[in-house]
Amino acid sequence: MSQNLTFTEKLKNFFISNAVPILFVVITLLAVPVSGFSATYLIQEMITRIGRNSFLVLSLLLPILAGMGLNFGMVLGAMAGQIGLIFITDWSIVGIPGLVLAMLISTPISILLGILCGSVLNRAKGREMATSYILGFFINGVYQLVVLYFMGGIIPVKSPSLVLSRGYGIRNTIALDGVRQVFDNMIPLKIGEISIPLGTFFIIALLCLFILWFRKTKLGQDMRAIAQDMKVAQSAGIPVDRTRIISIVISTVLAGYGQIIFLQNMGTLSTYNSHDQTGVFSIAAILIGGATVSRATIPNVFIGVILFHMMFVVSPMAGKNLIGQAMLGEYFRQFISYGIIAIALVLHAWRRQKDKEMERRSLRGVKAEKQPQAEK
Amino acid sequence: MNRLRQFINKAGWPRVIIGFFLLSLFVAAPFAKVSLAVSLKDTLVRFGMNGVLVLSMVPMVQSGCGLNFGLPLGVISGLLGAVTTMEMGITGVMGFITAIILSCAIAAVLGWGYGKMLNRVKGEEMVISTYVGLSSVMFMCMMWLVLPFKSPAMVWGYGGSGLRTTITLEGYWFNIIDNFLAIKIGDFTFPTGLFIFFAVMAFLVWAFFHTKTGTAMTAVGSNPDFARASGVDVNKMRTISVIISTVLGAVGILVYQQSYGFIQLYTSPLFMAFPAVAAILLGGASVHKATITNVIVGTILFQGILTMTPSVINNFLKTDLSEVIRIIVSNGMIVYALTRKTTKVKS
Amino acid sequence: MVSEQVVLKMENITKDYYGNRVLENVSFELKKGEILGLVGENGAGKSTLMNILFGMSVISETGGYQGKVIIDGKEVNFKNAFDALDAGIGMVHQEFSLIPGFTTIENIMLNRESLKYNFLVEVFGSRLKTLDRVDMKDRAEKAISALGVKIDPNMLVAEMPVGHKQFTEIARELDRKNMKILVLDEPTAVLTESEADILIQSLKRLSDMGIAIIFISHRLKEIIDVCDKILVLRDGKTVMQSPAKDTSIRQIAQWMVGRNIEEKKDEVKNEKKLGDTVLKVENLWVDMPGETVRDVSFEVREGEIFGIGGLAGQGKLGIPNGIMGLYEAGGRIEVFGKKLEMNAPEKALKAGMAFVAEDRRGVGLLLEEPIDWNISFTVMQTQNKYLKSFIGGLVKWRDDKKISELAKEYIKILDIKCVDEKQPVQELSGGNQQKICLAKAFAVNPKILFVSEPTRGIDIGAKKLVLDTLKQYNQKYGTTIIMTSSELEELRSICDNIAIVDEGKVAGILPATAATEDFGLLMAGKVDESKEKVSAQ
Amino acid sequence: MKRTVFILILIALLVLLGVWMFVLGRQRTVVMRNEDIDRHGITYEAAQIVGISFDGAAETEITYDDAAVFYLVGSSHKLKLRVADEDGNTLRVVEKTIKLDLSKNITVDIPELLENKEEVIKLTGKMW
Repeated sequence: MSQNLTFTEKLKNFFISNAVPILFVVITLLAVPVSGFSATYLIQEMITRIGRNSFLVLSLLLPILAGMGLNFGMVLGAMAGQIGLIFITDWSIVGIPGLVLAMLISTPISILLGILCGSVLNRAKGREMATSYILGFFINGVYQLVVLYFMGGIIPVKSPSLVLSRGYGIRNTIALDGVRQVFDNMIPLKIGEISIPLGTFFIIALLCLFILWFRKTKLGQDMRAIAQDMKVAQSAGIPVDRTRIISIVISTVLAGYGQIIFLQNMGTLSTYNSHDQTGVFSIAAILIGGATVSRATIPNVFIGVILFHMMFVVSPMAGKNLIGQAMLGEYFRQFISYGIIAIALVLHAWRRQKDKEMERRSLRGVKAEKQPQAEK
Repeated sequence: MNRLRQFINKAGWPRVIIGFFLLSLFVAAPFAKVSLAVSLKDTLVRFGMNGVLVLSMVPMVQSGCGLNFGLPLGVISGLLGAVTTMEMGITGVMGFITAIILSCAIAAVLGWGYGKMLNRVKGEEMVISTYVGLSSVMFMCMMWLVLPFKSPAMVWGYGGSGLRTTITLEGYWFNIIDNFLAIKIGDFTFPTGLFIFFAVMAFLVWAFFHTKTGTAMTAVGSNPDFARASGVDVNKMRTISVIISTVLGAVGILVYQQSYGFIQLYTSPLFMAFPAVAAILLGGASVHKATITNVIVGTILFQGILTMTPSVINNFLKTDLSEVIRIIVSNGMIVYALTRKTTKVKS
Repeated sequence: MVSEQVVLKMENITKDYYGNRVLENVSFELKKGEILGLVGENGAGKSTLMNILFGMSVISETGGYQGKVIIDGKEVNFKNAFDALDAGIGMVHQEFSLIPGFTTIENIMLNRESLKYNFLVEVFGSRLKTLDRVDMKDRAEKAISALGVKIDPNMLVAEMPVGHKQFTEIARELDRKNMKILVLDEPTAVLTESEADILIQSLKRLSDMGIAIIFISHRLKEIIDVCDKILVLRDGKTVMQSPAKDTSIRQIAQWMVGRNIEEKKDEVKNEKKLGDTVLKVENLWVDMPGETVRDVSFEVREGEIFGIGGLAGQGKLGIPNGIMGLYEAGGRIEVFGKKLEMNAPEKALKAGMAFVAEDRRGVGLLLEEPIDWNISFTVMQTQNKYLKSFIGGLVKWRDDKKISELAKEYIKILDIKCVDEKQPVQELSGGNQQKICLAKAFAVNPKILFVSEPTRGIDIGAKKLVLDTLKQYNQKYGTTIIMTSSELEELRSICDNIAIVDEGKVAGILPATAATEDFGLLMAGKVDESKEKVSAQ
Repeated sequence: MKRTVFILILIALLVLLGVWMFVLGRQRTVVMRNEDIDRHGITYEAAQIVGISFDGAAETEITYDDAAVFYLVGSSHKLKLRVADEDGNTLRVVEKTIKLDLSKNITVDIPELLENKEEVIKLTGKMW
């Protein structure tokens, strides 16, 4: 931060702050040749995965902007999105109208869950990430109670393809044929044999514009202030708690839409665990992109998605070819995603402590020159 | 009347609510054609199985490191110890003892490294310990496949490389402690060995907190600045508490397995952390203060619910709600505890 | 130039805090463009007066105030700081309220950014307006130029020198529309000489622009240079109000500190035989937030009661905390002739020193633990006392019986009012808690005892008992006591010599019997004139 | 106050959008049955072979006592029925405009439909 860093220090700083993405680029470069995938296959895979995941990962930007760290509670939004999809499949609303209706249904649910999550996080200031992580599990319990026991019975869901044979509760895998890849094929484009889902990219571009515009609004500015120093923001008259709740609500609603886009690309909904997966993978992706708990930009999102999913695709094959155990690759993939989050969090916490000490030293300012010449 | 209110304030609302809920389950058991004796035995056995795991939470909470979501690290050391002992083919009581010794050694080393790391990230211990736990479990999954284990009882049938997901303890130290001095009354067997073992471990932890280091550790937990001003090395205390928690975690999993009958490898350690954290919070512990009574009360209540809900509720509502209730109760407890206003843990 | 129009008038303001009188009919007038210097010791009532002006909630919560506050001829009663801000009164606090990661412009405009309208606002609320950065830039530059200083508007505050941060805060207040009165609380405390001069120049420019200024500072030289009129407060009463040109620094110091001369000297200080040097401190620096110590050297003789005085925030509290290793410190300390390893509380305790911290609840006590724990903890940890050891010392077991005996003993000696020695400390009164901190220190039976603000926040009766106990321990056991306090009278009544600390340095060391205004001068940052170092006999 | 009015308007608009999406995207499952059927006294004979094509899509041929399922989105559709004997030569071709309501499962008896003189035929069925 301070100007008088020598070149080597600047280099060192660069490596420390981007340790995670660099480490990742190295791993992927090693794994790609070993996995034996063709270039076109990988490029096609990356493009589809960018279309599928970036909306979800982008939804993580707002809570970081407001200083609430990684929103492990995005799982709440994912659940709301899935409930929306369950209803439109039951009513068999297909095509783009079906997806739009699913999003409309998920919005009020997300807003409610967002407000709940926001107010809980306000009561656990300083421990936001741990609390949102466990709140995700808690709401998951409620979600299972609603989807596995109420739907079909109390909540009218009729289509036999959805409801379990016992008459209530939703099956754990649902085919979303009516809406499969509807956004992706909205504006089909094929270059060589690589098809690019322009429709989804258009929606993602819209969200990026919204985020860029949002940062320029007063609300965005308030959030940035709160992230830096809650006390100063409060004394300047900014409603801190309300602003934090708004940032969580927006993030949850966006996560809901992101999950709908993710599932329309996948084509099938695994009712009881796809939302957990998206939570972990999105957070791992944004961290790999170089984001930290207190600072994240749109490039972090896209770099992160590409790097994470490249590793995700490549590692099982690499594991298989290297040690002949496909399962190894599977575990390797999980190990990398959790390991990355752990390393990124540790690095960040460690750097924050170091910055605090640095700040203290700069505060000493006047004293520093006063250091007695020779310590006897 | 106010004596009742006093009791409620002292015990705290969550314990009272869940206590009544559990009581109602026990009362309703006979109507649901569930034999009281069997469910009581189940609760007690499960108490013995999980008691030490919940006990392992106490040192870290007392020293201010917060709830130990990194329990899987302790569990891994336990698994490693057990599997290596089985590889060496030592069976029976000797096998169990060697497993404990090996696991404690591994746990001490892992705990030391884990403690050093936690000291660098004061204030964010919980999130980081969760992900350290997760990534180390995944790392071990790879190791189970790669490590050169040969004993037929453990290795996959065909290829012969990599360990099975669940390995039976038959012929090794299955129910070593459970059957020790077990008392049979009708169809109700009382697992005395389990209780003695738990009592010994609880006594050791209670005793530790009476020693000089134990007292210092409690002080570090409730007010780190006070401890530092009195010449206590805060970081050393925190590291010791992490080592003890990890070692207790390792012993805890060994106790759990010998009663359960199988060693569960691969991702099973992940599901150990939350029940233990929820149980100690249910027992009334806060994020920086936990006592042995919290452990005992919490484990009985929590395991009681786990055993009673499937049998009683299923008969009534004809649906298996127990899994959902477990998730809601355990995670609800943790969120409740995390939102309590506690003194800001200053580094 | 000062116009005749009276901008602010406060008429016989009186205020009580829980029974003791803090302000007693203080009145003053402030004309447009006039600079008023407000001077007084800690606790003289300056901040309470300003809290009343700003309508801070702490005033209404503690029973409101008597008297009138009149602005532009109309009586006002502000319910909160935002009303005061709207009425055109701005305040710059001592510790900055700035957002480190924001630029100068963003900080000046904090929560008052100029915004551009868009249709979404109709539905989603006005906070969706976008920032008009162009307009913000020139508003900020207008405010900065009013101060007559050069600050780079796009620089991050975190990377700014301290002086620029101060100007950014002031610029923020200036940006308010109908800015009439500006209050500055110890603005020059963190500034270097040159930065302070620039600030004074810019204050003069503001007064020419017709803004009335209340300038609170303990640096009397600056007060004389800048202010048109000076108001001196002592113990809540107006001691003197006069134009700056008719008085001198010595005069103000006398008003500020001097009690009426005939204050009784009850018992004559018996000539104590002081032993040789017990503690030698050279070029001590301590990085304690808010109490930074820059370069302090002093010596303390055995059996002496050595006082450390000075205004709040000047670093006096940093000295004991630094020596005991609670905050990072450097320099050279010799205890009984041996060099003390610094930044290690355990080494300081082992060298025979003990410390009763000023922050009782934060550092001094384990609030949730019982009394006997609190008292015995330090001695148990450092000297392994009250421990039964088994298996050849491998296991050191806490001897609860001995611990409660120790606690009972001190409860009797210090007459601590409590149910029993097992009662958690948080249930006790301030005075009793302070006694427990003392007991904890005495239990270590230290040769050198540091005591910080021993009588802060406790009732009169307990104050006397605490001071008497300290004196008694000094006479009976010859414990050397080093007492830090912001109450000069208390120090003069008990200490042999008193060092006054100003801006992290020792302004001077005087015997307790020295004249009050000499102390006043030392406190007022007049280091050069009365530098004569009075060494104890 | 002005803002709450706007918010209510926005919510109303969103609800309307939802309804519109529902109508626009509703997929009806239409079962075309080709069996003998008697309806209040009159029996209709099922043809040997019937070629069914909605909105000009490729024809689906079903035989006697057979049925075919079609998934139609939208409320009005062009239906072309080609009736043929068992060796496939066309006896007659009937074109109708079908109007579907919002019901999800609709069953159609082809013989009865053939005899219906109406140019535009409204069909209904079960909502779930």
